[in-house]
Amino acid sequence: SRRGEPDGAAAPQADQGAAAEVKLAYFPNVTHASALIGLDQGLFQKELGKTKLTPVKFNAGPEETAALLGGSVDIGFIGSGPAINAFAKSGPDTVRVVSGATSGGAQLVVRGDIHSPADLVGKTVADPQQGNTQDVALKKWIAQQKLTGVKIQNLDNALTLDEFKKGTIAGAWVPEPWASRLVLDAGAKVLVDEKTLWPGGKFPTTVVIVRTQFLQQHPATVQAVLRGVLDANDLAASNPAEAKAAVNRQLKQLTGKTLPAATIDRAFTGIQLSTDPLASTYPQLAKDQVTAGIAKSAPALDGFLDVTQLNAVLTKAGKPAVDAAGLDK
Amino acid sequence: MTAILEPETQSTVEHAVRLSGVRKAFGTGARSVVALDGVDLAVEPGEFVCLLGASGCGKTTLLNLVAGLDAVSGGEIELNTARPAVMFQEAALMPWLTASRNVELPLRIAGVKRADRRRRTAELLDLVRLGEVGDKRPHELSGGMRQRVALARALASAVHGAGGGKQALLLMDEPFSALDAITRDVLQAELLRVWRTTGTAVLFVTHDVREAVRLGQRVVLLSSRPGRVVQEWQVDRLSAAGEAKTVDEINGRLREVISSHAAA
Amino acid sequence: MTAILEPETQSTVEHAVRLSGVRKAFGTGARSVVALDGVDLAVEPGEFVCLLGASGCGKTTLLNLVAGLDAVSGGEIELNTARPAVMFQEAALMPWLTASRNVELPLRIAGVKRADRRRRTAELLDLVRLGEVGDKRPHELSGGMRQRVALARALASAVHGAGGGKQALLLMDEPFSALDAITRDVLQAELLRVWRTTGTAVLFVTHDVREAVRLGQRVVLLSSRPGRVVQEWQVDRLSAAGEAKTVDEINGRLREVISSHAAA
Amino acid sequence: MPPPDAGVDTVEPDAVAAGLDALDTPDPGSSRTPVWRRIARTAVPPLVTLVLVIGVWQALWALAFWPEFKLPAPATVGGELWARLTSGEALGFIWTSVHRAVLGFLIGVAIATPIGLVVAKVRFVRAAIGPLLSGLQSLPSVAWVPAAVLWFGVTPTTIYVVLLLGSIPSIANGLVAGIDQIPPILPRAGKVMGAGRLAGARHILLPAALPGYLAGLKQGWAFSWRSLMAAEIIATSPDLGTGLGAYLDNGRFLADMPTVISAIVLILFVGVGIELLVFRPLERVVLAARGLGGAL
Amino acid sequence: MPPPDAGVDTVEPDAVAAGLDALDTPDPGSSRTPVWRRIARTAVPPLVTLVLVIGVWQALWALAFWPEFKLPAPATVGGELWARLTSGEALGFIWTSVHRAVLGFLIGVAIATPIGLVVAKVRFVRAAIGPLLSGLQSLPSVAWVPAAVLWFGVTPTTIYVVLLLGSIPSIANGLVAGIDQIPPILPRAGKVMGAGRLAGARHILLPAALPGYLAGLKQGWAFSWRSLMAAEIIATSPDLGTGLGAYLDNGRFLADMPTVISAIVLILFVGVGIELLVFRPLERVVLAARGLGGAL
Ligand SMILES: Nc1ncnc2c1ncn2[C@@H]1O[C@H](COP(=O)(O)OP(=O)(O)OP(=O)(O)O)[C@@H](O)[C@H]1O
Ligand SMILES: Nc1ncnc2c1ncn2[C@@H]1O[C@H](COP(=O)(O)OP(=O)(O)OP(=O)(O)O)[C@@H](O)[C@H]1O
Ligand SMILES: [Mg+2]
Ligand SMILES: [Mg+2]
Repeated sequence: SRRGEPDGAAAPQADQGAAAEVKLAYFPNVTHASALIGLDQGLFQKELGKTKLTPVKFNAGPEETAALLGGSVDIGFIGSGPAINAFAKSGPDTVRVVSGATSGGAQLVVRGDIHSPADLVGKTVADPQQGNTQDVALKKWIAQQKLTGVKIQNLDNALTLDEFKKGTIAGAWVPEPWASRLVLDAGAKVLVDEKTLWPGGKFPTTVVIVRTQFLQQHPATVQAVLRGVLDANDLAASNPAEAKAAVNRQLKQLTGKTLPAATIDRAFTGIQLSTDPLASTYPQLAKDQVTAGIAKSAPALDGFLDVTQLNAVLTKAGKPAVDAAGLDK
Repeated sequence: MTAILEPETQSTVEHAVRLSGVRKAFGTGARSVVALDGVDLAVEPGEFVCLLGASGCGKTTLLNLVAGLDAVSGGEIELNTARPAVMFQEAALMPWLTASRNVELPLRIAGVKRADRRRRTAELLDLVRLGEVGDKRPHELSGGMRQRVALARALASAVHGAGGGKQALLLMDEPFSALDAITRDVLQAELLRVWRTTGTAVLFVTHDVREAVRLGQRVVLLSSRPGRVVQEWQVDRLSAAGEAKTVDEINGRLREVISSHAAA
Repeated sequence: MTAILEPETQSTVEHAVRLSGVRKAFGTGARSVVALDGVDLAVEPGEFVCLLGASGCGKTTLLNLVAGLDAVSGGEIELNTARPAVMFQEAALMPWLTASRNVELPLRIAGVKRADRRRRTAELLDLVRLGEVGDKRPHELSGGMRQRVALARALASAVHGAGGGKQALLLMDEPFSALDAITRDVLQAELLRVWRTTGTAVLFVTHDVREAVRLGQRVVLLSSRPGRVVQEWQVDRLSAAGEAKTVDEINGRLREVISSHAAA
Repeated sequence: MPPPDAGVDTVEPDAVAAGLDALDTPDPGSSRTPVWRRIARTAVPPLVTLVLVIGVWQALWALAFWPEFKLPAPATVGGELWARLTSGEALGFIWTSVHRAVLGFLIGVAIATPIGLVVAKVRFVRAAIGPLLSGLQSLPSVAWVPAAVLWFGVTPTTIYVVLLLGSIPSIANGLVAGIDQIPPILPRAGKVMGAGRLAGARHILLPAALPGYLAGLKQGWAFSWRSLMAAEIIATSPDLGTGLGAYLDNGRFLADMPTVISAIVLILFVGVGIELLVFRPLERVVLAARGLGGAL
Repeated sequence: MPPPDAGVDTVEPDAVAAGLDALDTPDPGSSRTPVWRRIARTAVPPLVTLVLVIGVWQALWALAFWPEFKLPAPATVGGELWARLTSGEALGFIWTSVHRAVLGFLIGVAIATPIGLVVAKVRFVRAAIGPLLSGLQSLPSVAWVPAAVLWFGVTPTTIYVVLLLGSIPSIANGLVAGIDQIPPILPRAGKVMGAGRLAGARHILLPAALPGYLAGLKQGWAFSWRSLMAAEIIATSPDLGTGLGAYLDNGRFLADMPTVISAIVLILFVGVGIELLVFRPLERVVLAARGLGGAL
């Protein structure tokens, strides 16, 4: 016997105009390039005007999910896997995805002596974490290839590089820039580029997620942030050198380290910065969670997307609107 | 626990303590030890009673029962005094407090004002001839010095424990066992002086028969296994010769009691 | 620490222990306490020496120095015996061991075989009249019982401590203070028997002048603040009258010594 | 000297004291009570706590103070737990973790005990590595995991290294504290009985320090267990099996509160179980033999 | 009864014992030594340890036993540390973490002390929540972080909640262990002096349990500090500032060993500093007042 849901969650909130402050979550990671470039160039702040921008750095998806669900951040750049997860746990009254950010940028890279998927049998392949985007992709791929006896090892990306050098793992399904580092620093070769597994070579890697309450109260602020994302993506397209430099500046500032030019160059060829959330891929991603054995049934995605604000921004910028593939209700 | 059957008017002749058929067993089953069984003993208000008995006969146990530190296994203890002041067989000083702080402790607990406390503590330390070592901790004192600190503390507690106009009671377990003959004489005299001025009832355990006869008004002898009162002697105001005779008599009786255990 | 200047042939008349000008101070600076100063004392092999002195005069300190538990601040201690066996003023029993295990401990440490150990332990417990409470722990024993367990342990240690054909030495600090008169008589007799059979030298601290005169061959009186030998009495083979006279004399001297402190 | 200020006797709120006394009145015939009553006396109070906690939780949930995904219903968590228990998975998690923790803890005890002895009794060693021990104790296990994984790979070695680095300083410090509190007369008695360093440690110091040492062991176990959880969370591999830490991390990763709370319940369950089955009885024996331990 | 087996006197390797004795010979005039000598005696042994550790490390590195990325040179780590120290960042990290840890620890002490007292002395409460306390102690902080972040957001509240959940059980358990070891004669003496529950706790139990309690506080501090690190690693936000935990996590995230080791060194430095500046002197005072603590 539970009392009715709290008012805040049930009834839509009134539009309160621009927010006084917006907390923006992101990772110091190449796949979050839009966020890094936007921050570096002050693109978000420019669009936000008086609204105070507070960037919040996370190192991993679960923490960011918890912070979103707990109301500590308002808008977040986040992997598509954790985004589905956060939504599946809480529902459209709590979080919604409002835009894409990055697509592509994950590869299965292997040792030189692996020439075909069958060679992986009996070997160990690493991926970043149980249940994350790459883990699901790897498990699904293994299932499709009907391979048995491939051991999957969850490792921090940084450790994957070391283990690969040591030779304890035969390959790894990792996002950028780690795929590039494995190839360039450790002599790995690409066995599967995840792009090739998706129609049109596009699948969502990073998306923009917003707390529903914030979205309803401050749609103007959300639009401002999305304009910032758009600007960042435009910059990356028009001046890739400056975009890469911006990413490296941010990495240096946040973690004290930069990526070598070769690595960042290769990483940038693997990813695509685009606000298209690639809505049509989500039902497949949800089903893959079942194939990969980390969910018992595919989570329902009704109301997962809300592209109203994105389309408003795109229209104003004279770009084609995106389709929500029916996931917006 | 007052005997409600006695008429109110008799309350002035009430006993300070009365033990009736007191029994105390430690442990249960096969390992059970009956320390006391069927002990009947009464102490009148203001009376000085000395308790004698072989080592291990239950004297300390009896004092603990009277002090309310242990519960009887049978029988009844009637206490018509304020909380008794106790001097344990061990010094039982608080190791983190200096000697004078130890003496002061019962006064602090009783809520006595600071200046008052300090004055009385100094007086009591002088009384046990330890005026100069008040700032030493127990581990820096000799065995006899510790015993004297414990004595001073018990006296502080005795003088302040009596509340609500009730009779005071002082329980002492071999208080002078670690002292040389001269210091002991002095402190015996002091104890008698305190006893006379305050009218406290005293229950005093000792192994020194001579001391018992000299100090007490009455000497009670306990048997062992189980402890029980075997004989009593009135020893108040005895002549020197009477004292010597009683000492011999008590010693003889003690020897009998102990050999009967050996035989049993 | 043997006196290398004496010719080898004299080694049979060597002292068991000799203290020359021994000084012991606790602490430093203003809080320093000089417990002993200029103590000269020798114990012959097989001799029974009783040590008397006011409470806090430094008797325990002296035994600790001889036992090697503390270091002298000055002077020298010459020890020509095996490791001395010590009976402390407190019982100092291991609280986690039963009474018989406590008695057995020095034998275990000395590496005595199990069956042997058990037999001797049982003998010693019987000797102190505690044969029945061997399986009790210290906290289940009365004060006097604990003292007797400590006595049994010290005897176990004395009898086995002597190694390499060396003289034995037994240091005892008020060993009978918590015992009733009868038990004390019995144990005094036992102690004398052990002393005579084993030829152990004994340094015995007590407050009971009568006991000192009865047991010892020599009685040594210490002054206090600082402790120093003030007088010695040869008390071996005295007549009853001689004993009584010596007791009175010692008591008188003790009183003098103590009052001279009070005056100082 | 008549009592002049006899009225100033009570300095504390009597009502509180009386209430506490009532709760605490010793049962005079405690050892004669039948077995079922003694079991009831041990089992009922924890059950009361359990019922209270679940009651408050259920009430909070029913008030809908927080949305379901923040605070799931007790029944939901119960369902998750039940599913894991009936499928036998829970037992697998517990076994994986507990056997590792126990093994590591025992190794830790074996290494830490001599270290503790030496630190406690040798002045120079104490000055040299005493502070380091305390420093190591306050170093979180997660700090070691990356280094250990680099050095030893994702292998059981890594897990044990992290666990030992967590438990050894704690156990050693417990022993040092226990030894520091030994009444000095006991080692002195040992010395005059002829006990040298080793015999003294064996016959006097270790048993005398046992109550404090046991407290240290308890904390050491807690550190072992926590370190193990940290290691399991960070270093996961099919070779290592799924322990409770990995189970917890799965819940955390999926932001799935029922799983997180189930894992917390299972970890607590192990912690409480070890306390009740191992440390409580040990403590009871050790303290009772010394005549200590009032409310045990 | 002449000594029959006097030869069986020595049961231990004498050489070892003699060596240890030499290290440990008490200095007879210890308190008359000049200040500089006493400082030297405290400072030199830890320095010896430090030099030894760095020496072994340098040797291992020079042997190129492991590749550079696994075991960086001491100089590399020194460089990283130096850069952080000179830029003032290191001080910032330390300050952020230490002030939180100290505040949280003090709150923990204030809450845990009454809990410990009640658990130790009230039989029912002990049976009801004693095992729970030990269970909570063995629950890793990382287990709480996700739940706490969900409930309280990435705020200082979360950090303090996690820290308190780590430190309270440990401090309370330390106090319980300390109270259990009090010689029963002392509370009895308090009782006959008229000390009721509160006065008894204040005048007898707490001071008597102090040595054990202090050991518990030390472990409690370790738990506080470790919990804080765990919280800082997971919950990062500009509102919270960058503490040592966040610094460590950055190194971990990048598998950058010099950063990881620098963070470990800084955390150790805080741990050792707190031990030397706070707990060691406290312990010395507490034990010396009781005539305890041989090698201190
Ligand atoms: N806590 C206890 N548990 C078990 N037995 C005990 C306990 N306390 C005392 N006893 C036993 O009770 C008996 C009486 O002990 P008690 O201490 O009262 O003797 P006592 O007359 O004071 O002896 P002493 O003159 O030696 O001090 C002894 O046999 C002792 O072993
Ligand atoms: N550890 C210590 N620190 C400081 N002073 C001490 C210490 N031990 C003993 N003393 C002091 O040394 C003096 C002698 O003490 P000691 O214990 O030797 O006396 P004693 O002759 O055995 O007395 P008693 O007959 O009372 O046992 C006393 O004044 C005492 O305060
Ligand atoms: Mg007694
Ligand atoms: Mg003495």
